[in-house]
Amino acid sequence: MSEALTQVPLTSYLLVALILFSIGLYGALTKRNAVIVLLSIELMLNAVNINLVAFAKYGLFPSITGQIFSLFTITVAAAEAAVGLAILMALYRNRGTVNVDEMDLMKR
Amino acid sequence: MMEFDLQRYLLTMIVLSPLLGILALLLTPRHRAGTVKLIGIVAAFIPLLLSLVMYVQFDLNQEEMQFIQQMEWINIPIPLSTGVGYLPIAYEVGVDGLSMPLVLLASLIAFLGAIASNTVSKRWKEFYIIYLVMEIGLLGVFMSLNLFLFFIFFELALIPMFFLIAIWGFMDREKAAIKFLIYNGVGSGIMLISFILLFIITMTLNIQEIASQFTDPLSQLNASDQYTFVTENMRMGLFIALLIAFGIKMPIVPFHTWMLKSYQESPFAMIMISSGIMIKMGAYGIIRLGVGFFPQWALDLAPMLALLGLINLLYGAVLALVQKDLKMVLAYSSVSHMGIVLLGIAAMNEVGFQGAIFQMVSHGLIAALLIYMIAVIYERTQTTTLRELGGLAGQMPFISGIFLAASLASLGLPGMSGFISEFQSFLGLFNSLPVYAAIGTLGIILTAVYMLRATLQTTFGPKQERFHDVVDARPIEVVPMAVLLALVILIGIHPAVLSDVVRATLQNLVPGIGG
Amino acid sequence: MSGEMIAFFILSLFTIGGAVFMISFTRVVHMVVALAFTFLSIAGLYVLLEAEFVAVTQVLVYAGAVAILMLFGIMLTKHQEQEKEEEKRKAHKWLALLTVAAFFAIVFFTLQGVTWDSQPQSFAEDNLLTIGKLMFTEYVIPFELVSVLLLVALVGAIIMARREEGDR
Amino acid sequence: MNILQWQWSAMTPEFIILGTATLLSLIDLIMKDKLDRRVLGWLGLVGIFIAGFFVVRNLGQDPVQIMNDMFRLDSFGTAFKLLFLSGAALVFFMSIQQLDQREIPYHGEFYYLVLTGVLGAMIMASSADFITLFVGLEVLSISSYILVGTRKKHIQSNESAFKYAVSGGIASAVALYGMSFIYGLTGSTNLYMMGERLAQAYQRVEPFQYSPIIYLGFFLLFVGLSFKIATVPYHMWAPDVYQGAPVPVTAFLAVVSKTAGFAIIVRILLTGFKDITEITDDNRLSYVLFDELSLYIGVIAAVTMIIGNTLALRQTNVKRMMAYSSIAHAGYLLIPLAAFYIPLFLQQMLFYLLAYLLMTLGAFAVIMVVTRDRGTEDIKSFAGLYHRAPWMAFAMTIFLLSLAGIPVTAGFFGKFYIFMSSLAHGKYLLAAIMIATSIISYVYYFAIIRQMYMRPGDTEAKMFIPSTITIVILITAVATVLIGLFPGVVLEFIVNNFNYDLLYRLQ
Amino acid sequence: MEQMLENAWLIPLFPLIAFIVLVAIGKQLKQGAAYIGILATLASFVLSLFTFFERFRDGAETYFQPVEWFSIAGFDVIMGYEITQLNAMMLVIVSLVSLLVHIYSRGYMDQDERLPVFYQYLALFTFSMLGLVISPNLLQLYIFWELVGVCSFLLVGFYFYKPEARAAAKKAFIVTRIGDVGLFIAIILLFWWTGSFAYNDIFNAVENGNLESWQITLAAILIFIGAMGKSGQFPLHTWLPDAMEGPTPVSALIHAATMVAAGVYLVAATFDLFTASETALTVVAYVGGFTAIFAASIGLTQTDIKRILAYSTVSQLGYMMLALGAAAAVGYAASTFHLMTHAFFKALLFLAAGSVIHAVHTQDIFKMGGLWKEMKVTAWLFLIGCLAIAGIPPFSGFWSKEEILLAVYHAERFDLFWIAVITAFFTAFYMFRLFFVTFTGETKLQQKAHESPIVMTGPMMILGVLAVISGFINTPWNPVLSEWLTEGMEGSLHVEAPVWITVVAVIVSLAGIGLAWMMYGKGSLAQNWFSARVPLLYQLSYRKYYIDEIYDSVFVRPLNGLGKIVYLFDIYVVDGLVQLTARITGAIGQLGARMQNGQIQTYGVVTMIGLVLLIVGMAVAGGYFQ
Repeated sequence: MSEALTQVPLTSYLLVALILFSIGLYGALTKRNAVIVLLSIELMLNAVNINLVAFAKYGLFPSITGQIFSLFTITVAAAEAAVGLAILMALYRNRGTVNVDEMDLMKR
Repeated sequence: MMEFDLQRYLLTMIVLSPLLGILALLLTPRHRAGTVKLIGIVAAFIPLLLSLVMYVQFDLNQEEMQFIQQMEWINIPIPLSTGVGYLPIAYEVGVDGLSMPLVLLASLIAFLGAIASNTVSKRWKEFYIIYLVMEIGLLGVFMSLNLFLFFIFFELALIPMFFLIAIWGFMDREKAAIKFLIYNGVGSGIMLISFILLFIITMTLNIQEIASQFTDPLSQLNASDQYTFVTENMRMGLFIALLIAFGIKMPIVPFHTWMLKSYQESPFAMIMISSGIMIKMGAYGIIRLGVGFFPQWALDLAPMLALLGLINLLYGAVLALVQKDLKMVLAYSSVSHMGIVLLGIAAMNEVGFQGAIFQMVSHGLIAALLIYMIAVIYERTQTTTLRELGGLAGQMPFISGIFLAASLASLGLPGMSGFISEFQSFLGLFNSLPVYAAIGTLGIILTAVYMLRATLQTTFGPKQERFHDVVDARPIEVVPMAVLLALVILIGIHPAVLSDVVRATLQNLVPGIGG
Repeated sequence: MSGEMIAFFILSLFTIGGAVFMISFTRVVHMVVALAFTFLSIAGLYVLLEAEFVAVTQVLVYAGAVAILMLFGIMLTKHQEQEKEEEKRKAHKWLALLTVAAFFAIVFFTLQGVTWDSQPQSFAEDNLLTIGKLMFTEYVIPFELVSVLLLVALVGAIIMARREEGDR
Repeated sequence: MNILQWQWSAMTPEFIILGTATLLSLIDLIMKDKLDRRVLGWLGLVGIFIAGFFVVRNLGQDPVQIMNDMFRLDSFGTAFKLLFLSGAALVFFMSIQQLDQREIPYHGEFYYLVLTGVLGAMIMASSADFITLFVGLEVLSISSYILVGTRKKHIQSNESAFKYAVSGGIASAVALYGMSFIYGLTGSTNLYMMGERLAQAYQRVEPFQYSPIIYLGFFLLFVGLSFKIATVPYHMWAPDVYQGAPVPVTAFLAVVSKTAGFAIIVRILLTGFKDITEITDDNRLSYVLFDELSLYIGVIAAVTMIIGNTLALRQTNVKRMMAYSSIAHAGYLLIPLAAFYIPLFLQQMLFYLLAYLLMTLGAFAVIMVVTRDRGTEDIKSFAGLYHRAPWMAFAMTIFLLSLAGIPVTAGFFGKFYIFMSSLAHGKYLLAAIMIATSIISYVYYFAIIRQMYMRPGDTEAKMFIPSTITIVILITAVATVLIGLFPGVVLEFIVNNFNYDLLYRLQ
Repeated sequence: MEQMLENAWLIPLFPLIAFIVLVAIGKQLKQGAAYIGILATLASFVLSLFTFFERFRDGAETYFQPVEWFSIAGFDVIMGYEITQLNAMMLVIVSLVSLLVHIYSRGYMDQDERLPVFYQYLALFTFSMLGLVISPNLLQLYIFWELVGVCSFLLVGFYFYKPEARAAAKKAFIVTRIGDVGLFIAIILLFWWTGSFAYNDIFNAVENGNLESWQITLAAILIFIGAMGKSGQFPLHTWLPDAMEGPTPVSALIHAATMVAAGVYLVAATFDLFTASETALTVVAYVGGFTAIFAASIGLTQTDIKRILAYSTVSQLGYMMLALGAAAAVGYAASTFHLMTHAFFKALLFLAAGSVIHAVHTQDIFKMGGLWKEMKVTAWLFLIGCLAIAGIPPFSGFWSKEEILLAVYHAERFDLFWIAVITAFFTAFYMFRLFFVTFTGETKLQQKAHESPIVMTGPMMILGVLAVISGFINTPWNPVLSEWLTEGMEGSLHVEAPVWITVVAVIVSLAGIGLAWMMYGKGSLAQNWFSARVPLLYQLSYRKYYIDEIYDSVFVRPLNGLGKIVYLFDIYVVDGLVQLTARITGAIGQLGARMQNGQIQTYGVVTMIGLVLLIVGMAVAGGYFQ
């Protein structure tokens, strides 16, 4: 039990990650500004990274693989963000808006 | 040696012979309407000719399938404990006394339908190509010995029908075609479900093998281990599923509404095909597959079948009584007449089955004739509404005479095929379910009432000025009328042409019922 | 209570706080700044978890590149400063909130119900070295693939964002 | 082990595709802007064919793995690679003569992005490591985002690209979140290791009961990946994106991308989760997790089929209709997973995917010609097609019949086969829904047929059909019918060449 | 001469050949078509005569020639022909009357351009009727039974352009078909009970007691229902008067002499079955009796010459049924005897009436009058017919009617006896009412009527002779016919009956004639003497007891109403359910489409809801996350 006081329990990291993920998800689902939506997705990916890194240390089978995985995730997330933003640029140029809720030319 | 080969390949030749016509049509320039139509008609004649050869060569005393041809087709890999095994789906065709008359009927009606389509006024090249594709399906259904093949031929008949209705029909044709398609799609779907279940249970798709597995108490179902558990409920479920699947096609009330719409909107030749052959595919399916696989359940559910038959018979008749349109009268009349087929099946004895088969053939001929007559009348008067018709006997005595003869045949006048089949169906049913049969006889009266109402309204009555200049039958039109009426009368006065064919097979079929 | 605990507590607070601010701010630039703060705090958490290299990368990529990129994005696009609320949007927001809350609850209770039976491993020594070795041996295929991915992203970003002739 | 000791030749097809993509991008850079980019397409095609050649050469080879299953050459992957490459080749054929300079300003990029997409898909099919699989997925995704948006001047194209990117981002995050939990339980990203350790974790009892985490991880992962195959609940982006994307890209998404989604899902399920087993009372090996999950996958499949087919009924835009149709087909394809039965599974799925590839690409090829000619994507653009291009209309009819599952077509037998397995497993309801929705689908497929044959068009002029498109239509139509007639040949090929070697870890 | 019986199948063959020839080339022959029909019928008649004499004089055995027809499920259906006493006699009657009508029609139908068609139908009818008569089994009988029905239908509707003819034809067919169904059921039941359709097998089964009594009764009554339809017995009589829309020769042949007698013939032919069931016989007797008096009472007030004769026919057929049912073997003999005499005098009456109509072009007797002078021959012959039917000695009707009365009295069915007597009175009255109104008094016609040509009067004269003399074949002191007919039958033919019966019968008839004379001949009694006093009864009789109206409102309208209701059901419920299914499918699509609002964030929310639902479902079903 005393260990528990000196060492941050895994669940705490997981909860932080969960909260971040949920906030990110909420942001991605509600924010009107497309840039913020992209950012929210980044937040979700960050939550995943916290999970991975925490598991790398405290998981059932700790290994450094988790850290490596998180590095790949970061890279990919960055690339995705860049491409997302580029697409948003193109859209903005044609449409003049970055509001997500105005993007409903195609529906039903 | 030659003989042997013919025996073996005859059915395949019949079923594929429309392809010749299709090829010829593809090579014919579109604008030459006369040539195109001629090729179409000739192409439809070839299967008829070959079917006649089949009729002549048919061995009356053989109980088993004849003209069998089997060919490997698809092997479905399945896992076995020893490795990969294959379930064969074979190309298997053959006919017996039950299917042979229907093959003949199909080729005949298809040929006459091709003649009746002579009046097609647009896109005749496509018409005949699609028509011939459909004929392949129609012929194949009756001769396939494999459920998979059966299903494919079934669909091969339905899809072209969709096009034929939707392109060459009357005003509301597309809706009618879609309704036709969806309804029959549902039927096919249920059919597919039951086929596959049968396949899973018996591990074969061969109709005879399935039948023997289900009916022969000595044979164990050789299904793989997981699926041996075939409860009685499952058998009943399968029987009812088959009944519904084919009931939609047949049609059994309340699945009949597709037929009304397609009667109203289809070109006449298509109604000929539809009521002459297609709805017989349903009845054939019920006998061959429903009763053939589950004779015990068919026997147990015979009262239900009889009840369905009665409903069909009386419901159709009562409705035919109040229709304002000649075509609708015929539509409901078909519903009513198929009820007699059901009654014959419900009798569950040799007589009843013979009655049902007779009724299938007989109604095929009579309905085709009646519709052809309506087509001929419509071509002259441009209407099928009863109120607008009347007094046609004056201007066209010949057509009216044949029309009258056809409707008399339809209402079961002795000397024509309708009587023989009705009599046998009722004869059979009176033995097993006399009360149902007694109620059913009401149908005989009602049939007379509505047929005469419609026919007399059309042909009798004061002459009308509008129809002053209509002409009587043309020579080409006489052919279908004469052929059909002659056959109706032939079966009526010499039923042995059909009963001899059916006899051996029925003797084989009925012991399976075990009672 | 150990120092690690305290550090974790503070860092989580910053992390979550930044995220919450991001959600609740109305000015877009503020949002980005709040998020950058979160990213930095996360890097702190990584340090706590003995993942120094990941922490460094986090700072460089997220707090650096991504945040700046997004700022550029915001600068380059005209946007309404205020988020206007419409009735429809409101309903949508509530529904989204409810859904996210339900999701949160489920995962939360799942995690709460689990006791982790683990032997923590220390990566404090040679963290970078281990990662580097693995990267170029076992993970060389995904590593190279990531380069393809970056190339694609590069090309894509260029052709999507490039100003064409005739653009406004 | 030295890095060079691995049998890198197993990756030859991937290298070729990568090399071709790089080559194309370089040539594109060097080439003058004014020059015709078609040559790039032909070059790409050559690359695809060479890669295809090497994939075919790999047929029947023993499985090979590189670096602890980072890359796995097994027959499962080979099968999917054949599908990807043939899909990509047909997409190339479709595009070469039909790309409109104004619409897609970047031909060169189009070609090599398709190639990188294929590369990602190939990696997704032939790796047994989460990280590699994930990176492969992202390569495909990002290539697709850009491809969707290549009609830069086209608002709908921009919009659908953005929607696609955002949806894809969320999906990736969700899937990764699920992966992270699974990683937490197993400490490895290797699927085989994962499988073993998950099985152990599953067996653990209170207070160390980890099965909830397994389920949580599984569902997160599955929903995240279902984005790629566009099934419920992650299907809603598909109509919007398919509608906005240029036709070849739509075809690419509908075929290659979706097939890749199935590849990754099946691989993860079959290697990562298959070890969770127990011995039942009657001494049989039971895949506990699959048995439990099959219900949920069945529900997903059922809802997908219903949603896809009923919504398609209302569509007037052909591409959108095809999007819903592809959703419905994804539902059909999930049934083998729901009625999970290992020995039959691969045949069913591969056969149906092949049939789906042929009929969908064929249909899109026709749609491409027609919508381009009429300048509208409305279903009315098909009016009178029969009079303008009878053979094309006929081919389209074949594709539609196949999509609707009517004999004698590949689509019919594919459905028949899947249907058979679902009934064999007592999934009667699922089978019934499959049949019912198939019948619903008749209505909208036949709506196009009605337009083609029964409605007069505005014009009777002969339609110009580029020769490459003719090739596509011809190949797909003939193959659809031939495979429908002789499915046994294909099945035999599948049985002989593809097996379940993905199940076993290589030493 | 044995060959004659063996070759009896030739008898119906000639008319069949005539029919086929007429169908083939009738149109080209024009009016010459008649001669083919006449020749064929003549041949049949001659052969019938030979057959009859062979049977009658040489006492040949019943001859039966079986022919296999087809097999129903292993059972071979036998067709063939059989010559018994009864059908030997019927052959002669049918072919004779048919021949005479054929000849007569040549004159009557001369102006009609569809004469070949008419002769086609006549030939077909003759064939069918002869076939019916020589059938050795019920199934074959039923086949010809229906064929004669169709011929009747065709001939009634010969003037197809007249709406009344159309309605009458339809009615004739449908009403008789109701009866036919009874016969149809009877045949089938008997087949299953006895294993055969043949009369002999059935009779043997009855005799051997193989059948329960209820089975016999049921079968007999069902057969009788068939007979009721054909013979116009109440309540299936309504078609017969309407059938008078057909050409008059047809009425003479079909609706007086032959086809309508087929019902009586059927009961007589299956008489062994009836005698085994008291109940069935009683039913036959009472239905017959009621029909006799009922139809006669309607005949009293009708004004259409052919309808009066039609009701008279119905009444006389009832008489025959009464005799069959009431008095066993004696009744059988009397009934068949009356069948024969009736065939002659009723055919005569119809032909004579036809001659009148031919001359005056109206059928309303009150528009005629005073024809005696203009149409001497016809008038005389008509008078003979009237006297015969009224039962005035020595005309044929007297002998047969007396035979019936005696038989009924002998059987101690006194109620039926008095009914028969009253009917005799009615008959005498309305026949002579008809005669007096038509032939005596002042003419009410505009133009002068001419006597018919010899081709028409010739046949009438032959029938006239027969109407006079045919009774002598079976006088009480020398019942040649009866004895011959009942040869081998059980029951004594010896009837001890008081003489007063004969006297009463004659007096009653004379009274009827007298009353008619007073009212319509001399005029000493006002014509509306009755109608003024009992207007209700008069109206009832005049309107035929409103039977048609009752049928219309009890059967026809409800059936149509039912049809319309069921049609609505079909459209709105049966098809409605189908439409509903389609709607529901559409509604699901609609619902899905509403979610598909183009908002990417909505999509995300839906996805997450799906995810949550999946996990919750797992949790609930799998019991996790407690």
